[in-house]
Amino acid sequence: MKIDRRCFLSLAVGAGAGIALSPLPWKLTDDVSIWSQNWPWTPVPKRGEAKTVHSICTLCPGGCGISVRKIDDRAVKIEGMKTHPVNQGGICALGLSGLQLLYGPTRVKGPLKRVGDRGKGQWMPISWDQAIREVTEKLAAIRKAGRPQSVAWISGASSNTLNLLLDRFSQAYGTPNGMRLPTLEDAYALTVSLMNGGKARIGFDFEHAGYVLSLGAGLLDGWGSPVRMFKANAHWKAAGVKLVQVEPRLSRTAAKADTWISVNPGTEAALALGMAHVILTESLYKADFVDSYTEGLMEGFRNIVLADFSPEAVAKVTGVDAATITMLAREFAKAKRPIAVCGRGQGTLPGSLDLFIATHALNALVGNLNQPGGVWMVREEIPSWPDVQPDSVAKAGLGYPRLDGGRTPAGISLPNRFIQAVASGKDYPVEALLVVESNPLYTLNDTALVRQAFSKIPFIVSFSSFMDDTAAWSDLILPNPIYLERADDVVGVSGYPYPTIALSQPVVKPQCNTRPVGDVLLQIGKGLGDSVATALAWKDFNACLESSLGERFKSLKKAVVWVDKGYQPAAWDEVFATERFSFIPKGIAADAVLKPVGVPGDAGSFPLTLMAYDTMRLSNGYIGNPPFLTKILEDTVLKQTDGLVEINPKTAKSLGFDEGDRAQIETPKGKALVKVHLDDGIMPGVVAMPRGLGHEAYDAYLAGKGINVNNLIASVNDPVSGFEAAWGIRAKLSKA
Amino acid sequence: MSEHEHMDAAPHESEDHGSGGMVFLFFLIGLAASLIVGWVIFPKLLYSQKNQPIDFNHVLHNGLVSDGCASCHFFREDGTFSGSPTLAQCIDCHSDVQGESEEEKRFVEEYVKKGIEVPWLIYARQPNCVFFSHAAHVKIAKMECVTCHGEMGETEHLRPYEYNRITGYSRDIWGHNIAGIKHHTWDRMKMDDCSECHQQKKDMLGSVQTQKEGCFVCHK
Amino acid sequence: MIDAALIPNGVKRCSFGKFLLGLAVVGAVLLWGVYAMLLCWFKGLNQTNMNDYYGFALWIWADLAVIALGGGAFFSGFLKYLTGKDELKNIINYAVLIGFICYSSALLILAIDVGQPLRSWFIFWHANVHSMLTEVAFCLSCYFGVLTIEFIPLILENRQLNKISFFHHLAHNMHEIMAVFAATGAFLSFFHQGSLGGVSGVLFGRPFAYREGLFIWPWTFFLFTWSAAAYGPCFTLLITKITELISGKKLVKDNVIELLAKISGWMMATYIVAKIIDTIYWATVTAPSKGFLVSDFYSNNAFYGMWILIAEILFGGVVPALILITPAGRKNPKARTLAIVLAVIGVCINRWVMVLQTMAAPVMSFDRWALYYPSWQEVATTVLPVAYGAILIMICYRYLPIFPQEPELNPID
Amino acid sequence: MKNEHSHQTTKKFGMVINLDLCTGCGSCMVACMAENNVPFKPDETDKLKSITWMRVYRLTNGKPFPETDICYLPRPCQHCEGHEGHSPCVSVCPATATDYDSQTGIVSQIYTRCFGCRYCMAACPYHARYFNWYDPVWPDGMEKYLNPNVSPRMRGVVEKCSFCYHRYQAAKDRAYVEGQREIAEEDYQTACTQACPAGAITFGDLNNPEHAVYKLKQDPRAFRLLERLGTNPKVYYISSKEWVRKAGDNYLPDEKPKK
Repeated sequence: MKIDRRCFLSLAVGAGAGIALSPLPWKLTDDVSIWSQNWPWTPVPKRGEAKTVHSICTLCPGGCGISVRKIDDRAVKIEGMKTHPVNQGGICALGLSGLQLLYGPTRVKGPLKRVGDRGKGQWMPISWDQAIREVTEKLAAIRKAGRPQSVAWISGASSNTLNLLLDRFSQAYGTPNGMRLPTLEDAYALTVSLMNGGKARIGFDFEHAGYVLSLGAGLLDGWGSPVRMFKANAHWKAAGVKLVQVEPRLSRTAAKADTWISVNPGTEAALALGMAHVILTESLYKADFVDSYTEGLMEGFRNIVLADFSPEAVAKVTGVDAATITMLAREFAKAKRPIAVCGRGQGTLPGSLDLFIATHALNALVGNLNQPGGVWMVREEIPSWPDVQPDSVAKAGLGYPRLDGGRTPAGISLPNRFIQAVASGKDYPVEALLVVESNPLYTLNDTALVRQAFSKIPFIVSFSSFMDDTAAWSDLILPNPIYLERADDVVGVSGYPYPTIALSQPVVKPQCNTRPVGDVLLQIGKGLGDSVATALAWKDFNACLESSLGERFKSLKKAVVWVDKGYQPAAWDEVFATERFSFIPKGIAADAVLKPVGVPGDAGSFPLTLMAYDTMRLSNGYIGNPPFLTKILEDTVLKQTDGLVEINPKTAKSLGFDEGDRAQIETPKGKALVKVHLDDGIMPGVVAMPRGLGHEAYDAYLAGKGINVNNLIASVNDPVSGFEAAWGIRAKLSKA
Repeated sequence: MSEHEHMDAAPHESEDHGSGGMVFLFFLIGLAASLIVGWVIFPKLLYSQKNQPIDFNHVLHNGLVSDGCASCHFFREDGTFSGSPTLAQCIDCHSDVQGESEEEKRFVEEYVKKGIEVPWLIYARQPNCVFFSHAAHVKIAKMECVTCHGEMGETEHLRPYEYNRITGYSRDIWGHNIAGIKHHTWDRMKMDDCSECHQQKKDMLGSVQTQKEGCFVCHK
Repeated sequence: MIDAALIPNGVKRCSFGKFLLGLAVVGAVLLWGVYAMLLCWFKGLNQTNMNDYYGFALWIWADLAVIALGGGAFFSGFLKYLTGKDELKNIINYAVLIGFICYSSALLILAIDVGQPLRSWFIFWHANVHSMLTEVAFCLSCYFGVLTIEFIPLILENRQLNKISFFHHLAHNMHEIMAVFAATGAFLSFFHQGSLGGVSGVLFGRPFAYREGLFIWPWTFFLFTWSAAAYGPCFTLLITKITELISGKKLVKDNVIELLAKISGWMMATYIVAKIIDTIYWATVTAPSKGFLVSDFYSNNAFYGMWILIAEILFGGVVPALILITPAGRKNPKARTLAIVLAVIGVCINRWVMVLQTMAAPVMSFDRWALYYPSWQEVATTVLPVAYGAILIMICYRYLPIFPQEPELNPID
Repeated sequence: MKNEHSHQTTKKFGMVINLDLCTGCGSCMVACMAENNVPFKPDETDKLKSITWMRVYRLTNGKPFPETDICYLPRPCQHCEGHEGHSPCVSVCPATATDYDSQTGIVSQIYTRCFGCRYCMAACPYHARYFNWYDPVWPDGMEKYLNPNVSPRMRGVVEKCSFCYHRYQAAKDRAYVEGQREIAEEDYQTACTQACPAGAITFGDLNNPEHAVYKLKQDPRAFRLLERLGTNPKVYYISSKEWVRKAGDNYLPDEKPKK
């Protein structure tokens, strides 16, 4: 008996047999595959009790109601609030992405103090006490030195009460330089006060209109209250209401319109006046309104229109043939309840006054003001606060003219002129700037100039919730909770004809170490003492809200929104009896008010025209584009980190460009590397880039993607209103 | 499959006989050893144990509540099942220490007072890919809790929670018998055990591929 | 030579050092492939250039191609054992070896190609009988088993192993029943070669690939089997030729080569006729019924032009077939080799087109052509089997009596 | 499970999308991603590697400026019925990871069964199926918003639109505790339908005359994508533009679409 090779062989065979007969290999195979089904690095959402919290979305002026689905204390989904009259359950892509802002990586987790040079991104976390102390001491010092006017603030806040509080603060502190970023709302408010007379918000009764003429307004690209506009459009399609879009580019609005009038860029006003010409000569205008409630028609308006805006003349300017203009004019004038509307793209910038005057004049000609299915004057009545009693220092400060030349304190702000003034260093210097819910370093035209102005301001405080371009350039960040974590009131909905007051309230507890701007402002006020402390004597911002909303405050906490659906705009003889409707605003030379704003740059060295356009898939304001929105951007707009510029194939061919070619776009304001995208939907000779890309700050999901078109566009002041009136700039495209 | 077969090259049979027994013995040794490894040692290695954060006496509580299991494990209004209770439910009675049980004392001090939810280990927790509707089974099919959860209500202590080291599954899913043999309906809760029942819903077998119920009925 | 004892009787081999050097060179390529393979397994398929339009790409093509080329094994086996073409005994060992390499490679590539290799056994456990891929998986693995069984006796022929009586007899007995395996192999091959054709043929959502057919089997099912039988032997001949060139020896007598070439030629001729009929029917009946002109599939893109169809059918089918069925053609070594090379390219193009052009051609009228190029990881993992095959051939050629005629053709004086 | 749901009628859930109303705003895409835990990467500009169960295509009539016209077309999974439930993708899946449920008409995808062979993607002419080329990664903290009713997918498997089946499950559970068996039309709506600000999407049971989709699908302007392939989809489109309806399928130069 000896142990040989074969013994070990059989030992192995036995072992093999035994293993095969045991669960080991089979269970193991199964378990390993189950492991691959439950990889520990793939997250498993926690289960829990579901509930829904209603609030208001304040990411844009749309004022939609939202219903946030929660699992225990996590918000898991934002949906449109079914019972909200404005959006009726619908919701836009940005609103849906809100939770990515809430839980996103760009949040500023707590108060930060800059160390190292500006914009270098080196920060030191500090306590709230220190943060507030530093601001208070700075402001106190400036005030003590008797230069309160050298403190300025820029606010993009949608919260009515917060803006009132800011105004109140500047009055009590003594600075005329409070700045709210103006939009088409302000341009329209000005138009209304100039033509209708009186102070009012403009509202469009689109749901009852019979014909809609949009002069460059991106009605379906985010204009006004986007979801409401989508619903209105759906209604138009069902009711056979005609939508005419006047625009050089086949925007989504143009694509959905029944007629797309491709007009030369910047000549929409001319087209409107050309139509007015036809309406006047063919006396298609609404006589009973025009004759009895208007003035200045015969004199100024008619003369100019008849003299300079014959269809033929307008055809030359606009590139739209005279016949079409005449046809449009007749259609418009003969239609039931026609509405003419303007405000380029989303109307995030106010734009030139002539277009607003011309557009509003059309509405007046057909007498569709304060009529069902027309253009309304709307007012929200809210209790006013007792006046501020400025002390001597404040009085002195308020005595100074505003740097932007605008009216003090709360009238119209002209940040474009403010920036120009600060940059030029004329007038008096700005020693401190408070930036509230806005990103001027990104959203204002000619960002280079903005940067230059900012570099002259020694102390910049940002209240941003995110590390945005401006926050990254500031000295101190006092992060505000975002709209889902705080209470705010929203008074009025952009373009909505019914008085609306809504209360946005916290749906989750704050995710970061943040404090509402309002609270911080009140604390600073207390710290400053004097008339500031007395003027800002509320215990916290909620108390402010309560005092500015009055008894509505409680009911809104439950209902979220109050809408006066029964609202009737004032009748003609109420509005225009004493102060009549004026086609040409009093005290302004007729030719001046109807003169189009030119486009900077000479056609010789810059043969093309660059236009910035707005899209629902790009948030272009204070809110940076969330990952979901960037994900659904077409690859014809953004490819890797390259921004694409839209160009007509004809033009591209003449310049020797093919789809996707690299190019350098140059304007009088700067140059940038881009790729070209050939698109038949854009007028030859025009190139377009979207607003909302090219951020320098934010996170890996947004930073450094594409080009900020505002870098390339010059700031142009409207000669009459002083508003930012730039709609484009001359440009050239060269191989790169 | 080469064709040229040189039989002559064949070597002679090995001379030494009798080692056949030896060979067989070695075979048996190998067989026995590996069987032990596979059936005894492997399961020990595969599963690990955890104790519940707090012991719990189902019998005791069952005696005090009116509505049996449903008093603490109830349906929410939206049709979802609440599962194991949260502090909110316990707090009514246990805001302060009731009896002299050490465990209860610990519960009140470490969880109730601090307001921390008890991280119960769920024996019957199905993996995340499974959608299980308690409503469909309890309300519609009128099934007893026991059918799947066993005699949980009869226990005075919580048994240790066993889980698979590789998959992280509770052992109750594969069953405590390593061979997966089951004597009661609740011994095992793998997919086949569910389909045993689901197979009987003749008019619900909609899946064109499997002639069973649609996969989405139980999967998410 | 240190390994002299292992080298078969009556043949001469290069020095062991030279052999090792060769192994090292090919081994380096192999390691490169293994590295890429590990990348794909651990980092996932994002290592490839595949995308949602190219769910199937280089790898699936490689699979289809090697299996078609490996078809030489089953078909030669079929010819020798079932139709009694006895001369083929002189090349069948090599055919089996090549087949074994091709099929093991295919399985390896599949294991890399799936997104969840650890679950790939679901294809057997949760098999869906409607899926062509299920059929492929089953027949493929079964036939691979058969090939292994056919391959074992060959290994046992090694001089040392053969001294062990157990192995000796095992080998001997296996030879006795080899016909059974050959038959099984032929049967299985018919189905998996066919089902591989079915894989794209059944895609009724993809008019470029879709073919009508017989019962559940689209015409591509039969075309693939036929083409594998036709082109497989050519690959065997090609590799034999290459081996002869490298070893600098004549290893198989011309009559054997010519016989296989002739059979392959006639198979090819019949296949290409069928293929042409199929193409015409598809172009004039099937595709138009879905709203497509055949030109839609060959235009408006940078790569897939009519040329590829011509290359496949004319130069990859008609020409080699004509050369091989004419005695003059197949007897002329140059012409024969040309035909063989063309044929191998031809069948590869066919498999390429059936996989990748199917993915590339848009179906929705508003969709666009999607072109793709493989990432280096894909290339490396595709080269991996080639290197592995080369190494296996080197070892087998050195230590096993693969070519029965070698001693006779190359006597050692 | 003992008692038979004999009264249960088989459903056939489907969609009708009115392209005249769709503005291409992208709400449906985002609503879907937010509802179904669809991951995102820092760079999503490679649209061939970007998971969007719902994808909005941009169709153009190919005419030069200013005759150019565009139309946006949202494309969820079409939940093809094919011939007797043999939809293109379902019939090819080797591991039965996807199936056609004749009870609901929904094509399911079971991520834990799928082993990532991608044959179904090759089979789908609509490109409605997406492969997880990467591990899904949410920036730190963002996994908080994940929906527990939908299981996140792991790398290496195929995923696609499920018609928000989990919402159907939830609706049934709610009905069950209320002692109901059947659910109402509004109780089960997909995330995209609910979100669409234009109200362009209508969802419901195509078999049920009470449901809006039942009437809408009979609209003379209604069509389905690639009907000629025999995929027999359950998503209908409505467009008053002839060129759009023609773009919905393939036609030989001399052919005209029926509608």
